[in-house]
Amino acid sequence: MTLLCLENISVEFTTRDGCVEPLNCIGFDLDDGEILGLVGETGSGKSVTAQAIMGLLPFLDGRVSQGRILFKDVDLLSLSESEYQQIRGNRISLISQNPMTSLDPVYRVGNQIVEGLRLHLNISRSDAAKRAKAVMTSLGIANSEKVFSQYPHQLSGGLKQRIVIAMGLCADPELLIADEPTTALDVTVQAQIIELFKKTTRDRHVGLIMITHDLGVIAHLCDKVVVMYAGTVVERGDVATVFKNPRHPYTLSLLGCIPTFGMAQKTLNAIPGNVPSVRTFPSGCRYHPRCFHAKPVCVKHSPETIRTSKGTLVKCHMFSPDWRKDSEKVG
Amino acid sequence: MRKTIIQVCMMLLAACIFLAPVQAAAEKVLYAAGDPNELGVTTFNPIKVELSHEAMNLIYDKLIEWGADGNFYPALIASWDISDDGLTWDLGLRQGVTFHDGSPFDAEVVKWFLKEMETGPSAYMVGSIDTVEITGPYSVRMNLKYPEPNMFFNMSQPFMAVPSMAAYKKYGDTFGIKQIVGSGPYKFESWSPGNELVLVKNPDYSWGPDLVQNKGPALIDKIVYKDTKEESTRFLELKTGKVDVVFSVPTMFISKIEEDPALKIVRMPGTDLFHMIMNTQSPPLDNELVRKGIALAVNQESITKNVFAGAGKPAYTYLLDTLPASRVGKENEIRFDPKASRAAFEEAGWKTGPDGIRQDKDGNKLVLTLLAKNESSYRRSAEVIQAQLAEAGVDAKITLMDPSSIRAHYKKGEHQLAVRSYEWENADILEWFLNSKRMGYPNAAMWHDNESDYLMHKAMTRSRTQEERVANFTTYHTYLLNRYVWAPFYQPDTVFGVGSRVVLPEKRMARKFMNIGILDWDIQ
Amino acid sequence: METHQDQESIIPPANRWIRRVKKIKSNKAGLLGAFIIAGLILVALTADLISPYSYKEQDLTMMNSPPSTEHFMGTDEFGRDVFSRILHGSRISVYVGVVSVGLSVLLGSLLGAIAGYYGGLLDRGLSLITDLTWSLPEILVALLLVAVVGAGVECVIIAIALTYWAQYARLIRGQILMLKNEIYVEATRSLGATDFTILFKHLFPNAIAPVIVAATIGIGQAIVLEATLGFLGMGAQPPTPSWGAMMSNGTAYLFISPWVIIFPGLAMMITVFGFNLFGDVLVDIMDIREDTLK
Amino acid sequence: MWQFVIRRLLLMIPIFFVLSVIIFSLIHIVPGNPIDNLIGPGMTKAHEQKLIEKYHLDKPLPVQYAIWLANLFKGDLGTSIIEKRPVTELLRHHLPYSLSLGLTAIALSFVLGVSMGILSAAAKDTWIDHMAMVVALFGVTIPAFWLGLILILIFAVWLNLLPVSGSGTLVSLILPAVTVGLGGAGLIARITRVSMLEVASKDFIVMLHAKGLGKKAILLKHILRNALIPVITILGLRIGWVLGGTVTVEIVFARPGLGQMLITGLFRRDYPVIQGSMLLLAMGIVLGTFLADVLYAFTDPRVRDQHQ
Repeated sequence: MTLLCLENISVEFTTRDGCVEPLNCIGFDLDDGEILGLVGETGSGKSVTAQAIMGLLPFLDGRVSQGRILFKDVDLLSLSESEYQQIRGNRISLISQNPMTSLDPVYRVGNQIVEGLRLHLNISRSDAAKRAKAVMTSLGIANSEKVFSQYPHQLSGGLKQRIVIAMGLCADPELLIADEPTTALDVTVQAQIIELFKKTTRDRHVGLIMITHDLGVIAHLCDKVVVMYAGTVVERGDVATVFKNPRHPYTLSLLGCIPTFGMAQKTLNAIPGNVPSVRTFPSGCRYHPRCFHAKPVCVKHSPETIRTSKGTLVKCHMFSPDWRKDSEKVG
Repeated sequence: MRKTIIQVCMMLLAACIFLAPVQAAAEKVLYAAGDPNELGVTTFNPIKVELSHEAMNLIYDKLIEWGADGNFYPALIASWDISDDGLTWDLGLRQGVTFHDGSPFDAEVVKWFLKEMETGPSAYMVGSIDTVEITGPYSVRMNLKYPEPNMFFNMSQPFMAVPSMAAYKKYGDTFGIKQIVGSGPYKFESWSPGNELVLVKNPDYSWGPDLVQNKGPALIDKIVYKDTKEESTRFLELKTGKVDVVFSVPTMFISKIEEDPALKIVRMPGTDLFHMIMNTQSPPLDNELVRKGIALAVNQESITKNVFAGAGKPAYTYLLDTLPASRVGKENEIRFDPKASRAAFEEAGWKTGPDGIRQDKDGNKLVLTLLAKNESSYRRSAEVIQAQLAEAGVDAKITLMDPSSIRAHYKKGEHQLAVRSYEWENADILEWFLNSKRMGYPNAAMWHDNESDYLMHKAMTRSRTQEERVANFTTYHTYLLNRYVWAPFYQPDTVFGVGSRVVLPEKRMARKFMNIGILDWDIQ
Repeated sequence: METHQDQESIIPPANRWIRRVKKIKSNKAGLLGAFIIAGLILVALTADLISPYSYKEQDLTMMNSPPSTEHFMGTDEFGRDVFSRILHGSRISVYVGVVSVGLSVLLGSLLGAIAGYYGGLLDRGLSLITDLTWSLPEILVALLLVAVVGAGVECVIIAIALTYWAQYARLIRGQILMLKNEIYVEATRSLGATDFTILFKHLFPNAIAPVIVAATIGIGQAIVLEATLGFLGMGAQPPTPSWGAMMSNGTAYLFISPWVIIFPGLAMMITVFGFNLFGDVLVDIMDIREDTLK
Repeated sequence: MWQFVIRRLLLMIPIFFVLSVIIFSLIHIVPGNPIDNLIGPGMTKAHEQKLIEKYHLDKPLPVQYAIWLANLFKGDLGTSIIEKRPVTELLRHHLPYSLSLGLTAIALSFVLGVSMGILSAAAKDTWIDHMAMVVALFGVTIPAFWLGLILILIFAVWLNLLPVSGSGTLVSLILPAVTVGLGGAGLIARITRVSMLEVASKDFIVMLHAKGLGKKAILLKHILRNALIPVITILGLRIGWVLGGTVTVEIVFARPGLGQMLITGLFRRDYPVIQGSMLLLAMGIVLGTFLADVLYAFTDPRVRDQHQ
């Protein structure tokens, strides 16, 4: 059953210097118990996607300007703020990018977990504490009693990350969004955490969106992958197919950057050129300035999303029937 | 239901109306906003006090009372007999007087008191006394070193009010601060400096002097002096009935009080004299003609009328016009005279320059400094005098300072002009301010003149009788006026604001507003 | 919330100054502040020309008359036109504000820079003085200093400068401390620059921005302090019209002619408001963190 | 933690000494002397000399300071030269007036300032925010004495609602406390707003939204709690600012507080009184800063741990 479905989502932010659109018509879907990897370089719109699903954009001066976000067939965008609050942290949880700054420094961590729990589950403080400690232990926090009553600054990065994950898992959500949950951690801990995610999603039958720029993690963990570039989805499909038959030039170069397929490595920046800033998105296909195959049509028109023979979806002119007619290349 | 509420309200109202006068009748309390000039009073010990407070006149009895008519009346001293040479004074004391602590007033106390006076700042008041003998339980004889007709004046001052000897010896340093024991119509109850002083009626008092109808005890049970410094606030408290009497109402509020039918204004002849001193040793003020030019350029009437709203009189001499020694004849008075002023400047060689400021033949401009205390009346006087002098071609630069800084300036002798005032009801003030032995301070005029000193000594120590003393002081005063050491300009009335509750006696014979006269006051 | 967007989009480093000018143009409060300051300076310069009456000529027949068509802010205790006196009073305010803050900035930033750069005993001495200044209300410090130095506008300026310098010293010291460890300082030193060049050519210009902001707001504070001293009777001597002295003289007439107090107070309030607005905007324009100013 | 408190307390001792030396020397540099205030008509030079000796004014300054300090250790701040009472007694008498005004004003400015700051931050960039900030800015810029006079004019004279001055009753505290408090409130409102906006932009706030917390809960429980930490620090640092403001206000409202005592003492050059009241004021401020530091340490667990 489809757990989450994004249809043609565009997002706008109002800043001092005018409006920007970090997401342009993206879409993907996810089933129960499925793990979806959201991959792309910094600035490609991964975190904004997470924020859009969580309904956090209004607090960040942003808004969804078009499209629908269906969560179990309910359009989240049509919910009122108080209805959304019922879902946030309860049925959909977010595990944030930076555990160092995700906790309120003046409250004990236990308190912060309990705060979320009691908000959604009608339970007493002591029950909530019990439950929080149990989750903490299950996440491999050895000394959960002690950690429970400590302040964030007293914990190591790994512990903090576990706390953040515990906060995400505590209320038994149906969908978990993990926004680069391992970037702040060292490699050994990363591996542990990834295993943890694998185990919990499987055990609890939770849908998971894993945001990362680490293709290794995706290959190891995910069922589906969505490749994003400059606010658009350039390619998506199940991991095995996409990774075996990458079609979009960007996906190709991403995969090409990995020396040995399957090993945990992250060296994404070997693609020539830079990720464009949200203020200076190129016309047409947003990847065209860095694309080896670019033609005038790529500069002028944004490509359609096309289903490939392998069942993946790709957004590139190369796969349109008109491609061959246009022989001119962009110098 | 509604009816009952109204009924209850009516009953409550009636109860209030009924109870209120009962309560008021229980105790008559007079609230007075004390004289702001007396706020700094530090002790109520007459022997140690430098600055007296109105309340001293109520707590203590004085040896002699001074009437509004200028005559001296028996008080603690019931009779006196002075020898022809003025050196032997036989004094008869009032009998039956007891202090608040129960100790009696007798010859013993007077002898001790006159001796003890020598230890305090007012020692000079008894400076002429050689010895004091007890000639009976209620009579003493004073033997003087030199004739001192001014002794009557001294004895009528609060500085020579008599404290209880027993209490004085018992309490030592705290007497006058924590314990205050006299024999007056009111007893000390409490004092919190900067806030209030509370006195209660002395029920045993029965020895009021001839100045009052009611010989005692007083009709008002309690007097509270409130220390309200801010003039506007004092006015407002009178208006709202928070105080019944305001001492020295600022001139700008007089008309406001007069407008209010519930309030009264009482004017008494003032005891202050405003004048501008000139440093007689600082060029060009060392030139008598320049001083004359300046003194005659000051328009006394304009200042009195405009700065002080006519609450007082222009001053043309250096003494209060209530003192006999102030009668020097019109020709010796210093009166605004622009023509004579111009003539004096011209004669001294100071001609009007192109910018309107006078200059001498070397082109030096007539620019002088003008010091004034940083308080409303001084500052305003200085500002108007500045404008008046500007018309006479003198550029006066005002500097406002606190009194301590001004005195420091005087001591250095670098000042030129200064607006000052003094409060003293005796001609001997001339000696205090113009004796060449006190250069700088208090002789801020830096006046050093042998003839002047000779006349001063004659007036101070060679006068056998009051009449002789007046004559001598008049001569001294006339001499000083013609040397133009000061420019006098204003003698304020003392103005009191009185609330509607206070019943004042028809006839007031006391020289001061409240004082011993309080015995005849009542509250409605 | 800027931080989040910046993660998504790295803004190209545009020319800082162009952005600053743009910012001030788009900031209405800043413009208002600038206008008030400009207006004040204009009034101070042309007071003689635009005043309807002389500020010192007395007219004792017109004492304490209420606002009217003739004197639209009324007259004072000597019948002088309050409006004309307020116009002239702006001179004292501007003069005292600018000169005293200028002096204290000069003294403070010099000592602060040296203390921050060299550290050691000088630095500790400076810290002590700053601590002490913090522990006395500035009005009392100024009051005591005026009593020592004497009366008059110049004395007040000296007293205010001496009261305020430590705060600028502290500010610039902190900046220098922060900057002196940066790499380019090491680089210039290795190129053989003297301490003097490093301090005054490289560090100082970079450290001065928050001081400029603090000084702008400080001018407002100095104007208030001058008025407060004037209220306590220390400052400009009559007949010079200083706003503080005008209000001080007016207190005696609070119930009779309140306009003598109300208008100079309003004038001062608007002035100080202007300096504060402008200072606030400067904080924004120069990208200074608020807490460096505290 | 206690070690930190004790260390900070000990640090106050040298500050006290340096302050006392500075105050002592400064007031003696001021021209004029207290004895002149005691001289009335007729007083002799000998009497003047006696007074000078009585108060040790003929001795060199360091000796005078030593005498003063020695007495201080005995708990004796000297005797007022003019008022003839022990300075400790005078302070006991004047202090309650200042303390009641100061504390009420600080409480008022805290409550008013913080609520204005919250309002302003919550409604950022709306007209409410602009209005609140304009009011706050006026609060900071209005000189206290002028505000006091205007309040008297409005409430006591025109409306005849509140007493002008006096010091005994609670009602008489309202106008002066509002006068002093408004200035402080403006300052605190500004700091609270900036601080709250800064906290609001932190990552963990977004996470709190993600947890499903309501706006109000986030604002009051998390943002405010974090934002108040710098507010408390600055409040402590600015305690002198508030107390300094009370000096002129005491004069305007004729309250016999420390400020009045100090100013009259200063005008009369009553050295022991100036020293006593100035030191008390200064130590009050040092103590305020100290309390703020301690409070800061208690409210921020990160700082608390640093001192552990």
